[in-house]
Amino acid sequence: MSHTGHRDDLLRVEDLTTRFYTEEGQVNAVESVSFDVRDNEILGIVGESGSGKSVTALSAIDLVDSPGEVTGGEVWLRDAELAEEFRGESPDAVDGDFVDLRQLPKGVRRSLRGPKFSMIFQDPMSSFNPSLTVGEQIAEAVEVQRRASANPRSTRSRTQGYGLGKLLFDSVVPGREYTSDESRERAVELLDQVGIPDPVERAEEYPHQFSGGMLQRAMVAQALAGEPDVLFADEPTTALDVTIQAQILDLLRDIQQDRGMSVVLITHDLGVIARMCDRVGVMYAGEIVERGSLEAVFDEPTHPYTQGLLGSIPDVDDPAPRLEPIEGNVPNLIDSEMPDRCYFADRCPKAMESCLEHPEERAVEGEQGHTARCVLADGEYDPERALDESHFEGGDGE
Amino acid sequence: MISPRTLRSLKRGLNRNALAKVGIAIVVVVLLAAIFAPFVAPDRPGTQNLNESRQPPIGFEKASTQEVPVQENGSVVFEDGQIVTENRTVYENATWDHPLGTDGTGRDILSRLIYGARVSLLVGFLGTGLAMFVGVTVGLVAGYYRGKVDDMLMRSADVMLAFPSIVLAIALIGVLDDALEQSIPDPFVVTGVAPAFRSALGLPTGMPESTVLPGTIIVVVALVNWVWFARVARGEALSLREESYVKAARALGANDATIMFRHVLPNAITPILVLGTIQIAAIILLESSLSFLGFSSANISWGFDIALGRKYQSTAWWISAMPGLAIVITVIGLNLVGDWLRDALDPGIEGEGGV
Amino acid sequence: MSLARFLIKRLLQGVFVVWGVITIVFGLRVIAPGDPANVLLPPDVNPEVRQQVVADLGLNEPLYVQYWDFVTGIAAGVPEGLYNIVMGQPVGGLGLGTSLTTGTSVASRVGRSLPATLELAIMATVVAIIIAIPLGVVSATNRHSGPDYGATLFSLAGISTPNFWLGVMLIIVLSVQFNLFPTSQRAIGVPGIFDLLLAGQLEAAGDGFLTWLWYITLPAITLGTYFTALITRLTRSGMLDELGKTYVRASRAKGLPESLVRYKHVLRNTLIPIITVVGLQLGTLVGGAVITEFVFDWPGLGQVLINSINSRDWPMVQGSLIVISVGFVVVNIVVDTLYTLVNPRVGFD
Amino acid sequence: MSFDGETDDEEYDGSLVEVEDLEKYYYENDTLFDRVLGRDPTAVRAVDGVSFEVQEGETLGLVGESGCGKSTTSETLLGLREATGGSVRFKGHDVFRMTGSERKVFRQDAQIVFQDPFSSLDPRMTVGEIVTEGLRIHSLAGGAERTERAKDLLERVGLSARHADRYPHEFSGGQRQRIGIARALALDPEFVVLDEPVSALDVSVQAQVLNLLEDLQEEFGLTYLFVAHDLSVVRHISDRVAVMYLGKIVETGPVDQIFENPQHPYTQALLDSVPRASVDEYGRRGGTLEGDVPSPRNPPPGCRFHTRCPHARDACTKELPPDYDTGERHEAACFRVDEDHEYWESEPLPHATETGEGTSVGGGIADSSD
Repeated sequence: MSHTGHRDDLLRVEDLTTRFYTEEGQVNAVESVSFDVRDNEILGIVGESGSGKSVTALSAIDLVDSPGEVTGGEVWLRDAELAEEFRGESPDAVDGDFVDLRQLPKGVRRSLRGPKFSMIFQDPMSSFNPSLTVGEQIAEAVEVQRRASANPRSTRSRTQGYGLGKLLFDSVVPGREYTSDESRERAVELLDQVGIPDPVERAEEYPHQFSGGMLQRAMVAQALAGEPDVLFADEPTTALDVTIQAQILDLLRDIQQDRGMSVVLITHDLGVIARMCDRVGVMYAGEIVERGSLEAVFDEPTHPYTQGLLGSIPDVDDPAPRLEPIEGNVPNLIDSEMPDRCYFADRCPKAMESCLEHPEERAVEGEQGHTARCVLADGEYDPERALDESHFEGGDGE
Repeated sequence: MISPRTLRSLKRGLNRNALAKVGIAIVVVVLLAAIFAPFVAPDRPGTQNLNESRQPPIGFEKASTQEVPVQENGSVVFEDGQIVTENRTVYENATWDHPLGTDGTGRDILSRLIYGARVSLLVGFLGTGLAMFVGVTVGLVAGYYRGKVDDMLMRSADVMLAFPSIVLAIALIGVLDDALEQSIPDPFVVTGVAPAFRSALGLPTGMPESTVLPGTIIVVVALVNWVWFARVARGEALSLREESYVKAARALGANDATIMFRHVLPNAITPILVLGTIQIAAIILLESSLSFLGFSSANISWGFDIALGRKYQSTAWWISAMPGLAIVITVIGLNLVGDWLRDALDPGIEGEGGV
Repeated sequence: MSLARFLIKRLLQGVFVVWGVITIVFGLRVIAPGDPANVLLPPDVNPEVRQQVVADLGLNEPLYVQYWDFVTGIAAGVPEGLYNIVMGQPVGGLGLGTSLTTGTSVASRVGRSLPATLELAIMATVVAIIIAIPLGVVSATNRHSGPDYGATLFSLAGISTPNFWLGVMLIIVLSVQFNLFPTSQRAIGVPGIFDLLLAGQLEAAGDGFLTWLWYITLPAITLGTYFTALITRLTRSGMLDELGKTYVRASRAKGLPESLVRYKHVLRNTLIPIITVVGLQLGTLVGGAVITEFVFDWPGLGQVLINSINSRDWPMVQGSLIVISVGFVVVNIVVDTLYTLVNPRVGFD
Repeated sequence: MSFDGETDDEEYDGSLVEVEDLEKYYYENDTLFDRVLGRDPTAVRAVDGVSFEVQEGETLGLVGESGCGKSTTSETLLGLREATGGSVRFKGHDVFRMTGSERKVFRQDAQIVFQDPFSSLDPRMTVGEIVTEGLRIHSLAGGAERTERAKDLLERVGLSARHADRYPHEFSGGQRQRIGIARALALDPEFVVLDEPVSALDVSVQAQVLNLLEDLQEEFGLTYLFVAHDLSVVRHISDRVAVMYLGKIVETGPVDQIFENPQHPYTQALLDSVPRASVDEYGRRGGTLEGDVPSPRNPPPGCRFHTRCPHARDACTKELPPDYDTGERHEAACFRVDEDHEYWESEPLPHATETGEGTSVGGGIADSSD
């Protein structure tokens, strides 16, 4: 399994595929998605609701629970120690310093959450346990790492030396045994680092006593507890007002630069992408349809869907032009109803016969690292061979 | 009223879990038995027949010691003019014309169960219906108008809740006695359809002309349980009035009454119906408890039969056991249907309702 | 302090509910058919004696006066009773009047029978919570497994079984067939643990404990089954509900071990709402106690209530109803306060 | 529809909708028992004295962050919530003191479209019934005619006639908003309140609905009050804009003035925070404002923005700045507009970062973009 990659790649995801087995049928939420995250970089994943961008992140760090399941693909992480540890046991899971996490046991993948990966979510209010103080929950994240580094073997034990009986007792009487004093002090430090005023008092308060912005900062603090290499941020500012959003984006920028950490920023807001990201992946119907540097994707959008997206956003500095929306609706990803043509063909103004077979990811001419899953990447639009509207009339479109 | 989406989620819920199918099967069987009692019951529920008393159900035999004349090589032994007898345990086994055995006075238990189902289901459905009507009206008004109206209505509901339902029921029955007792003629028997059917099959005819319906219990049960409906209806009204389509209707100029009956009630019906099924089950338990304590005026009812059977607890356990099983199976059926409705339609009302 | 204000507010609501209870109880007697005095008088008594008795009972006064005396009697009696208890003197009449059939004061008769009911109710609750919570948790955490199906079926049967029938069958099977347990009434000789504890004779309570336990097992199972089944169902569905929430996914994202997520986070948030439902369902428990006492001839307040209804002994009926309901209101206030204490989201204001 | 039965377009002076000092307070803990405990109910002042007008055929954008009271304003304006104070005049008639028949006419002339596509349509009614409910309430059209009307309303908003007997759950978010718009058009109103109509939609669907709203305005000569928090959407669709903060309007004016030459520091901060979808946005820091929006239960004294304003000074905490006129119907409630106000002499507050240079600071942002 050798493949070309940028020399300072940290995480390479290849053909990641996730299925949800619901009553309505099998939903193909993520369809052989590939992307890579480099050191000290912010990678943007943009897409509308239902495009599978959140599920992609959850799949990468193994947080998809039933009825969802990651059914295919590899997640290569550059980690020399881990590679060393598993080179003997499962040789084909190791390639140089990279290890395919999908082939490692579940306990190992869980132990990576914290020190290697962490994640922040869209709605801070529902991402904290309402009946525990914020300080306690952050101290927990610190404690997990403290116990893990104390004895690596036990990271994969079920209760990490914190007996079930104690847990049951603790669930009734809100004791603090699990978190030690050091981790509570560290939690206050983290609250301070993310710019929360008088952190000592705020640590003793409950989530409902925080404003949206403050609680999002607390969530960032919690995510930094394990000094992660890659921070996944799933729509971190969507639920916030624009002035608070600006504060949080600045915070993420500062933290990423101070700690040289990589961030995967998932959002539907192209403005946020433009302000924060070095490289971008555009997702539609469970697939990455275009991938490249910010300049490449914003200035020379190749895939018609990316062009459509950029065309349908009102510009705060220039009200004049009428918007050119993308007609039709997003497909519902139910496997039985998904055609094997390009998923965007029925809405694409430049659909041609060649779009009837499923397009591969192609490099865009003259653009290193800029790819698109469309024939136009390295081909010309030929009006004679265009498909007219009637071709897709069968569907229940507009 | 029921939108296709509700039907679809009901169907999907049905074929997804087997328990729902079992529940519906039980409820249907019990309902049919209750409705067509005169055709289905093997014997007249009320007629006593002392020499067949305390017969065991199929598959069991009853040991009883009896005076039996001593016999030597075929002939009875006499001793100074008296037949010599001795006590020997005689095993009477069940017969098919009393599949579930007979009670203390020889009445067929299965027929009494079938007729008993009528009383229980009638009290269950009518009681729930009455409680639903009162409770939903009160709850909707309280939830929709909020403020003082809500405070006042809900405080009075709290007072009702202060009495455990069985305690309040007993007190009310003590007061009302059986002023509202009705006896409803049985259409099948009166029109002669049932007797003709039975005589054709050679089954004993002369089924009861009418069923005694404990009107008092229905009113009492409704008085006790309307509070649960009020609470659910109030909760629904409180949340539904904030929905945009209610505000849109107001913006279109609809008045309160139209909004309540065209928008709030239809959307509140689902959780109310789910609570309804659970309440029918709870009310059947309550009715059988009341008749067990001797507070029901119905002449045939499961609870009362269980009380009657207590005298024979050491000799004929089945007299009390069988009606109890009938209650448990019926209530399990109703609860399963309630769970199915709740899971398919509205998982919101866990923990409401109770005996 | 907002806790004090919350308590005052709840107590005020409680007083309002108690006033409502008293009014309903009084109303019950008024609409009852027949003349309440007949209980004392043989049908052929001559009119003057009837006049005299009616006057003594104050039944000749206009209704609102009777009502006023009744309410003020209780309003004065209860605080006075509390004061006596604090001072260790006999409790006194609490304004509940005297029993028509026995002539003794209603309060003392109710007071004597209350501990037996409390024993039953508390034993049933303890049994329920010890069995139901773990069962609910186990069945929620390993779904579609043996224990899950077992717990579901048990809880379904539990809430569908009328407790009087369960009691009767337990007697038939365990007492009559296998005579493991006493068939009925708590023998006079058997010490009421509660009475002894209340009276402070710890040592007597100690050695009488085993026989008491032997007698109370069947009634406690009869009363506790419905409650256990209900709490199992609530714990299971509450747990499943919480497990689907975002903060669980966020906790796992932190790398927390699954058992910590499940017990420290999820179980705690599952138990909080169950407290209120338990409070609400206590009514069913007390109701069940009345029936269980009837089945097992257990000398509790339920027995007193049923007998006094059958014998039309109105003061006793009124007294027992009021004590049961007021007790229920007090328990609900305690449960509400507990809920607010445990649940940081709900402040006291 | 005319109010008092005369000709259709009877004269009224002033603009179609005039809002004067509108107030809407919510009272907490004022149940029976709180009164008994002698606790006075605390007032949440969601809308605290708001005044603006909407000219006929115009689109007024009402913009502000969550909790500023813009949605409450729009609903109180239509009488869907009971106003605590102030007045609203529609075609010269006071909305809060209307007789039964006047109210009936007002309901036909003024309509509303809501934000959340999933709660704005009654799940129990078919789309045809939803769209023509107004006709049924005002008994304007009978059975067949009403179904006909339903069909062409659906066609007009870009759906097809055969959708009439479907149920809301069978439609996407964008389609549901179209149905909500069709419902609002059924009584052919003159004034439509659009309460964040596209905020819940994806970008591509948002553009479809915005184009539809613009076409309908042209075709039916509609007047819009467009409530939103997304500044680029507001700029695209509005003719005039009012910016709200914590229950009050801080700046009003023609759209180009507000976006090119913002006078109030809050408007400037808002414009500065918005991330632009273009490459030269990369790396720009937008977080000029500190802290969180204060709670409307006890708003800060004087100018409510002083706790977060980068130019805040002592004077700002003393009294509420009036609406200074800054040219062609452009007003801003900030002392900085008035050169000789004693604001310039008073001490900057501790959190104020920028020193006060020049009168209007707005120009900087706008002209940097090409």
